[in-house]
Amino acid sequence: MKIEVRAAALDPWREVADYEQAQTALHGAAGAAAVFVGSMRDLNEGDAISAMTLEHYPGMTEKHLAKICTAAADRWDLLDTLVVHRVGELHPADPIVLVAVWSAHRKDAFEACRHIMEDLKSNAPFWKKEQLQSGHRWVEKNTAGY
Amino acid sequence: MKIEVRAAALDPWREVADYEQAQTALHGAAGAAAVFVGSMRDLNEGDAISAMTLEHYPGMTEKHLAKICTAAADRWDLLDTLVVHRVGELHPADPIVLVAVWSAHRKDAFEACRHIMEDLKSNAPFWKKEQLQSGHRWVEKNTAGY
Amino acid sequence: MTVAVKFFASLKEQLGCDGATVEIGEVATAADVWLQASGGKAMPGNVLVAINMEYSGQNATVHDGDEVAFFPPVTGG
Amino acid sequence: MTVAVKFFASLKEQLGCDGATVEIGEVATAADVWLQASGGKAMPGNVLVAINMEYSGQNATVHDGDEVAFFPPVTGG
Repeated sequence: MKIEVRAAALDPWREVADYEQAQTALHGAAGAAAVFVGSMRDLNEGDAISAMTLEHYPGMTEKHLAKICTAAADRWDLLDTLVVHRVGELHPADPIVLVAVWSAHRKDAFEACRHIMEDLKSNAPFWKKEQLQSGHRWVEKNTAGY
Repeated sequence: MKIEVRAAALDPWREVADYEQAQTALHGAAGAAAVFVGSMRDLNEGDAISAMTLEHYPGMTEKHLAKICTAAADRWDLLDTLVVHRVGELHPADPIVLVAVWSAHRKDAFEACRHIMEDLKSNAPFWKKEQLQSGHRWVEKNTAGY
Repeated sequence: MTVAVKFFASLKEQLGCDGATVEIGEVATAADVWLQASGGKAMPGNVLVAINMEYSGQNATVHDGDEVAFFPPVTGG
Repeated sequence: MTVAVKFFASLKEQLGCDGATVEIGEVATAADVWLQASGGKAMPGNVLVAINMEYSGQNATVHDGDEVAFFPPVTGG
């Protein structure tokens, strides 16, 4: 299991490929990998967004993400989990979050990946501030995931 | 939308990265990418599997996969879909199938990705023959996905 | 009329044949095509049928020039 | 006793402060800490509270040396 909050740019597919390659216990055991990547859109609530700043609560964020992944591993039959989340300044199309889950079977991988993502959006202490032409605004709530 | 049945090796994360990079309409519009990769396990129903041969029905397979993806695009709000499936001889840990779905929002991406994968497993004309120490056997049914 | 028949996977192995061109009377169903192409064998209960690459029932009518495929339950993904 | 207070995101901007060290009586809740750290402002209804990086209620008891954080609804992912 790996959890990372990162200020540097994220190349999510490279990240998944490198992690999977390094975790040799997955090879031949993981029949299923379910991956979610959330990226920055250039539009939100009808307004053009030129940039975004992601703030977090250092320490609590990592602790909470680890708790989410551990809870998922208790509930589903998982082989490994990787979560990487950006903080700092982002621009449209930049990847924000990566959640990857490996399991022997697809049901567990799909369900755990979605659950981790929803739990992260609902509870992990991150905050988005959007840069609009007219100034900035804090995002007040996330869109529904189910 | 891209559908491919491929006899050559599949590097799924590279495939997703290259496709996403090339589809410039996704950049800034796709807030969500949901990806599933199914890989060959070295164990099935308690037996060690050393290799597998994937047969398909050329023509019908591609046609049916396109139909599945089009049906998903009618049901969910999707920006793009990529499906690549291996045929031929595979070995443990080799990726078999890649399903990637892009959408503005995560709900559509998650649900469509899982649905496409289930429809593919239930209906797309592929057949697996496993190589065991004691000879070979055809896989008779898939494990449940829900 | 003439139809092209295809067999796949375990069915192909059991019949020792991956396909055939079959001459059959003008009014025929997929099941009739099976009987003629398989040399009168009973069709296993789990066999799937596709006509011109679309899933069909065994009792679907076949037309001249059709491609009729028979195969076991699919196991891709 | 002494507690460390942290404010995040829009709350930090509204209060013009990212945190403080607060001296408070021996029996205190997170809500008491808020009142003292915010200079007596009413706590907005949607504010979340964490004590030592675990979510807590406003009425949870605070102990000497605790870190008490206040922040708006989270919007990551």
